[in-house]
Amino acid sequence: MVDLHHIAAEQYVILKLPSGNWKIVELKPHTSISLGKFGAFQVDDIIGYPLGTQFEIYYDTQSPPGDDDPKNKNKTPVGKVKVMEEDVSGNTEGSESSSTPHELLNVDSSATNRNLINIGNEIQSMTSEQIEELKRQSASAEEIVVKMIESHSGFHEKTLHSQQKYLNRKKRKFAKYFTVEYLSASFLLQWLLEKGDAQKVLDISEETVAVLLNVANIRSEGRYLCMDETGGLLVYFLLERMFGGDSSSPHTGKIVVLHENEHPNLDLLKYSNYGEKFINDHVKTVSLLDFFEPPNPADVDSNFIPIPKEEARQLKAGKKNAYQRRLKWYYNQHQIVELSTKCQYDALIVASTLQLSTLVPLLAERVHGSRPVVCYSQFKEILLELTHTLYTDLRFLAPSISETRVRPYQSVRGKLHPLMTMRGGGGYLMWAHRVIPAPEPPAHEKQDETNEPEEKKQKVQ
Amino acid sequence: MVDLHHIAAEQYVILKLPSGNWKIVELKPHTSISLGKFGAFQVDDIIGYPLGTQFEIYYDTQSPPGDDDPKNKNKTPVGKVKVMEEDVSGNTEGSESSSTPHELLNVDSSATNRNLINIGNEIQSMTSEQIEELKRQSASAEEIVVKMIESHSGFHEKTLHSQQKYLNRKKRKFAKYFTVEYLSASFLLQWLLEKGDAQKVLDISEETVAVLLNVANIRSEGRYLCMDETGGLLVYFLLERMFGGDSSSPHTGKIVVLHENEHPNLDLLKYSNYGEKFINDHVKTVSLLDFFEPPNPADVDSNFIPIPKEEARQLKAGKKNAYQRRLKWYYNQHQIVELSTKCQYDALIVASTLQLSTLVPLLAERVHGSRPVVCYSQFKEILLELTHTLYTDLRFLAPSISETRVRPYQSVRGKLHPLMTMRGGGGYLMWAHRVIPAPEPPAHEKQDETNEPEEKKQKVQ
Amino acid sequence: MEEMEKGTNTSPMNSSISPFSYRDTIQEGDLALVWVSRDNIKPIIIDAKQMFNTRYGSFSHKSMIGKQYGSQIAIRTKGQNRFSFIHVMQPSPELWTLSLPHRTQIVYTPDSSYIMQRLNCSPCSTVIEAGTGSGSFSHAFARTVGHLYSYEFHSVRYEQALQEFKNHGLSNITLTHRDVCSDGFTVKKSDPTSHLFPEGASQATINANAVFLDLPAPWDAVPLLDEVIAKNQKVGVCCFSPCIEQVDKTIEVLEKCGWTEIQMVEIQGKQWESRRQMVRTLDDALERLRDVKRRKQEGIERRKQMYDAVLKDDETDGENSERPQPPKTKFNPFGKGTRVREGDANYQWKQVTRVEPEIKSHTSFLTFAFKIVDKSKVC
Amino acid sequence: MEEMEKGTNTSPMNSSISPFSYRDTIQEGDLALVWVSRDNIKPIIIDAKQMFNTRYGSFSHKSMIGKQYGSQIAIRTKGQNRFSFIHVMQPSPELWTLSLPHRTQIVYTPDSSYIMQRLNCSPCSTVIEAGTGSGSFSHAFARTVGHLYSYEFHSVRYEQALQEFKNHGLSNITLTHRDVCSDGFTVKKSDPTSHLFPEGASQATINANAVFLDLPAPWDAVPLLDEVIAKNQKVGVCCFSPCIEQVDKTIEVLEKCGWTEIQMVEIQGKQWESRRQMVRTLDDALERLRDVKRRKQEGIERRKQMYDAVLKDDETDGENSERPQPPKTKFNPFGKGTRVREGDANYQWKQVTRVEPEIKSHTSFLTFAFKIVDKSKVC
Repeated sequence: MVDLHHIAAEQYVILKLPSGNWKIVELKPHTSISLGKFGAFQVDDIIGYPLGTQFEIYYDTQSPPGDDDPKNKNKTPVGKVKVMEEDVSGNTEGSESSSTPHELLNVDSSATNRNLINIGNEIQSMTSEQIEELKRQSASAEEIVVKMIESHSGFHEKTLHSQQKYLNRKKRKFAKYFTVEYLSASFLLQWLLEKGDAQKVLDISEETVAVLLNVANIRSEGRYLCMDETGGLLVYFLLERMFGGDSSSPHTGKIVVLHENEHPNLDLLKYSNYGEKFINDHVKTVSLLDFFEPPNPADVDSNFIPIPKEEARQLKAGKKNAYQRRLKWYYNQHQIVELSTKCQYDALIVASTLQLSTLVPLLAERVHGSRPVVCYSQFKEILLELTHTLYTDLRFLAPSISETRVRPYQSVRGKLHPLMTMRGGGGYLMWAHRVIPAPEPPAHEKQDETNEPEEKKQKVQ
Repeated sequence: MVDLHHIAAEQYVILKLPSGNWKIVELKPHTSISLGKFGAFQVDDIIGYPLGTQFEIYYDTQSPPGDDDPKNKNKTPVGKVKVMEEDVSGNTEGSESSSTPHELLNVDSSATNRNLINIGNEIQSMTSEQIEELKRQSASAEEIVVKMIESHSGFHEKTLHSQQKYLNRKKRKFAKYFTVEYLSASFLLQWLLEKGDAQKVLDISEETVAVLLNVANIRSEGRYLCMDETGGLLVYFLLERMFGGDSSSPHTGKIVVLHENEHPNLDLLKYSNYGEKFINDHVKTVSLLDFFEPPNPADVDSNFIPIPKEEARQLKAGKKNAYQRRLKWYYNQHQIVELSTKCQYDALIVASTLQLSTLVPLLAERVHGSRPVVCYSQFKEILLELTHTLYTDLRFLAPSISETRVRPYQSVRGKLHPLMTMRGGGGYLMWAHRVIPAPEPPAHEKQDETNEPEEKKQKVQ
Repeated sequence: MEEMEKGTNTSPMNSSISPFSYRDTIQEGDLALVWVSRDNIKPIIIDAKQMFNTRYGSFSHKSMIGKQYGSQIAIRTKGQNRFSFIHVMQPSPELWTLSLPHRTQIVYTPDSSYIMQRLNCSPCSTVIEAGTGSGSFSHAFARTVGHLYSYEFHSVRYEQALQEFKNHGLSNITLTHRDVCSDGFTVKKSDPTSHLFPEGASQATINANAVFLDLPAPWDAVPLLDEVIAKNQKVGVCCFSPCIEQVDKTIEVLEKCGWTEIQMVEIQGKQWESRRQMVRTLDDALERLRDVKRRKQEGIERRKQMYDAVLKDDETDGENSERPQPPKTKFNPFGKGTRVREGDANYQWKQVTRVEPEIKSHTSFLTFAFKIVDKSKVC
Repeated sequence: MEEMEKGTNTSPMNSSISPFSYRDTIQEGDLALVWVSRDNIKPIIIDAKQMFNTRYGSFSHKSMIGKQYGSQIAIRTKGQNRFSFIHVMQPSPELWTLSLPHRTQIVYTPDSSYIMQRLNCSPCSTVIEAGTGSGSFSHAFARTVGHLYSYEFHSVRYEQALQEFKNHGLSNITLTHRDVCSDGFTVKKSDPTSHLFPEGASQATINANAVFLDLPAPWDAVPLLDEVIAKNQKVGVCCFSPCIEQVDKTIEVLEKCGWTEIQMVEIQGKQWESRRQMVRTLDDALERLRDVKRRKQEGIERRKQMYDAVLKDDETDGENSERPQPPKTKFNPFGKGTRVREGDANYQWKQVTRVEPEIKSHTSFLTFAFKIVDKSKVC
């Protein structure tokens, strides 16, 4: 098993910045990575530390960056890094450190904000030029903040709480540290949401996809039929749950992804650290048309017959290439036949904006009895239509719609409260089980109610 | 102004029982009211105390109820009442008293429920017969509970928290007290909900109707057009907000209630303490048909002409009666004309299961510019259809759907948390303003976009 | 209040009636709210000489006067010759709240509505509110209740609210400049207050039967309430606090001071947008793929023949052969690659609701409690 | 667990594979879940000699054997000759959770799912769970993670879970009888535990990278975690507590013990029912009123003539005249007075959703935190 817990070269990781923003980077050895105003660092300096480690960038003021090349003038100077022992991130999710920052220990504070109406930029008397100058002097975030407090005429009139908030805001603005995190599916989603790409992933939330993974009963050895209109995010969630990022995983699970366009869109998998071969082995893609109208195996065989390997190896370069293409086509056609007509799937998982009420009954035909059918939609109304369709179809047991929302708190002792605002949305799930209707048992005596629809019959029970 | 704050004879009040249940009673002087297992009391004994007072029922054991009539054998004996100075209700909304009940001060408790799996009836070794016997002995709730603790073999193995919960449960079961509350619209709703009548009031919640009253800008002097499919509950909410239960209110507001059946259903107003005349003055009812197809005033006048009062007074009994009926009809017809063609309303408030998208645009024609249109529905999907209809109608400004939910907490210090379960539902509101579209201003030069629908035009801004 | 700071004249001239009571026609001197968009509602005083300027054009007050409230005022912008309009609305407490700048600390309508209902507000109510803050909740109280005693400890905000309540004709508000936590609620003639004392009275008779405390430390104020609340009736209080620790301290002091039926709740208000999602059937999707396939078929056939030819003929180099590209698909049932307007009549749509992108997940905790100071019987 | 107490045999005979791994065909000795209704799901061990009895009829296990999981088994009840059926399902952790008695304290699926995701559970995870409780969450963990170390302090529950995990073939669970708050997490050979120690090992090498604490006092357990969590990687913990005061104490100790990124969240899960509401148009309502009116008209006319006659003729007594009742309306577009089944094809319906009548408004607060014990570099 590969080491999944330490920062490695050639890996994609996600960096958490003091601003609370996220940045995905590929760790190319012997290069540097710039975090803009938060500094820049050498990739080699962080390799080998545990994923999740927080680093501070510092600059050795004695030795200024020796590069006088004018075209590098606006480039962020590359600093050194040191591991931070204490977390100072004060992340945007509300886990700000609750102890009084030491910068405040010598500052008066008011019991209320009583004499303060408008805490605006006009009170802070340092100009942005002065601050820029300080930054150019490579002062630490702390130094800058202390200077700012000194020059902030209204500061002592703020409450201790306001002062802390102000400080944390400013610190985040000037601090030079970053955390290197494993690029989990959840972090990838968070990165997309913060980029404003919610619509590209159908507004799905971590909590909703979490429930999806559990009710779909995802296991390392399962074979799943999937539609993914989130650009591969959903498939990445499945892969992570099945294999935990381990390209050497011995597990045999497979995901068959159906796509409505000529080519599948699983672009986000490029950030995954699974090898190409691993993905090819575990993720198969088939167009909806091929799935519903697969090639006739006889037609395929009549079109092309593989020649013995020995023979193939001896073909000339041009001919060999053409042969390989035809051979690939041949295997691909047979694989389509296999996946679309012979496989029974362990779950159907749909995140698509195609009309679900026309799509799902057909796809579910390939799902094994007792296995879950789970559909995601951004809109409850879509799933409402779907469930009404499934109610009248005896192959679906108890379709139901669920909504799951996480409510994060400002998790600071003495100041506990739910966050004042949070992202709306997150979508809904439809969960049902594929079942196999029994033939109508013979009546002891003919009665009318035998023709009642399923919906009614279930209510009897 | 009448005294609205004290318990008065002939009044409807709502009683809160130790079980957390509610009971509406009319306070007929010189009668008694039975609360079943919680005892019975004389109405006269509670008259004059402030509404909101909690009374304990006690029995003078020296003088047993002197009634030996066998048919009264199962009747609850009428006790005496005393005002309780401290609230012990421990209501179901989570405001259980947090101090350790004194019954527990001498009882061992376990730090955890570790050795306790099944706290069932088998541990409590008093039989229900023994308990009944105690009750017959008119022991106080406290006495019964103390006896039960003594006989509860597993009691000391419970945690203090479990013990308190157990005690409160038992106390509520045997205590004999009640609170006399003013029958506010909110309490009336709560009573209906606890009776299981949620569907009769369209599943509306207190918080939703609260928002309705505010966004509809209900004022004491307003004239409101209303559809009420909640049996009069909504109208009662309006009356309470406008007049505060004061039948002598000088305010001039009126509610015009449209009904889809031959007769209006405002049955719940029977519990209100407004006089009949007051209700007749402030609540008018008109059938939808009369509203949309009112009588022709000329036709009414051609059918009947009132004679001078002097003359009418001298009619013979039978004739006078017939005349009065005709006169009532005459005034009623003219009132219908007035209400359906001449009035401009200060708000339209609809709680109806008629298709809102066909109903609201027509009713809103009678609403004054800049006044709110507020519709309640149990289902968001109904309001969704409605808003899409209103979007394309230039007479409605910014239709929007809101959802309001209250989340009550177990409000006990040291054990604060949201209640584990609560009623779902509560409905949704559509809020828009009636506006008056301007004629298209003359174009400086003809352009296509002048014919864009409102929806598009609004998006431009 | 924000608007006033910018120097605009917002003193209505028709001060005899409140601009918040029902009025029908837009008149010179009226306070009106101009609705530009949901997020842009501006108060103006109607002045025949003034213009209301937006980035979509200028609207003369003259064109508003005499029209009914709620009227749409439309112009064509000179530059682009576009149809542009506003609506002139009569203020209500809820519209006024919407018109306040977003960064103002306000009690939002779902909370204020529930508080008013839970405290059973009506013309028979006398209410205490501390602090006044932006004055937005004061407007809602003033509409409904008999009298409102509002307290503000911040002197600048006090002055602003004093002026605003006067301009808005809210004559049933007594506003007092006071730190109620230290100085209590009693209003004396010598205090900085708007109260109109009757002849000979040196202090106001408050007798409040509903109390709303929006204070950082309500526990300091609760013990001081007994002096001013009605004695012989049930009085309700609501404390509005953002943090749970405040709730804990509040419950503690409420219990100590003999308040009962203590219950804390949260209000969760959501706004839903009505939208449409395109109905994209499986059949259309399949037909589209078939169309693509048909158009590719020709190319594939050609390629296949080419490869077959290569395999037969040792001399040809397969790599250099031309690989013709298939023509693009013409069957486009979902309008891919074009900009489709939501609701476009050429497509089928399903009506859906979407919650606002950012929801107010927490405003404050609301702690309610009730008390009857004197439970004696009246005759 | 409840079912077992009743003495039913729930030891599956095919113990070589877990009944929770994918299986296709119902076989003798299998553990299966019989779905009677959403609220009535019962575990059974397939035994050709047994019957499954419901109040709707008896179903022979024999009729199940050989069929695919998910099969509907249908009978006609002899008494009423009604069509009656059940579904035979293969257990999954989520179905198993649904089958547990409602009064059991369980971590529900919305919570357990989020916790697993937030702790990034996968086959590469080693998880600590304390306490085991009903074992429902253990099933979900066992499905997903590499190894689960579960701790239960209550001896009866420990024995029950031990048997259940064995019956369910959950071989990747180490269950230990332990009060972790006082005795920590280390598992020794001498402990009451299901752990299979390798040759020569006297204590288990845990190295957990995810921890779930469902304990009344997690603050006692947190300081004891360092011994058993993985040292050189990021480890996550989730504490599950119903009361906010517990959260406060938990945060305090997490900070003290060097855990970072502390965040508390709540999960709110709702189930929606799909329903239909009758579409009742205004036109139909008006037509119905017109119909009533027409039918009354005749009566009114007659009455009017009567009164007119009375007014003209001094002798007649209006009171005693007969007042004919109009016939009932025939136009009944909404089926008033009849029992209309929801969805009846004779009426128009609008699809609507309704939330379950009672929602789980609170389960527990979830406090997450993370820690890297040893941040040194590896080569």
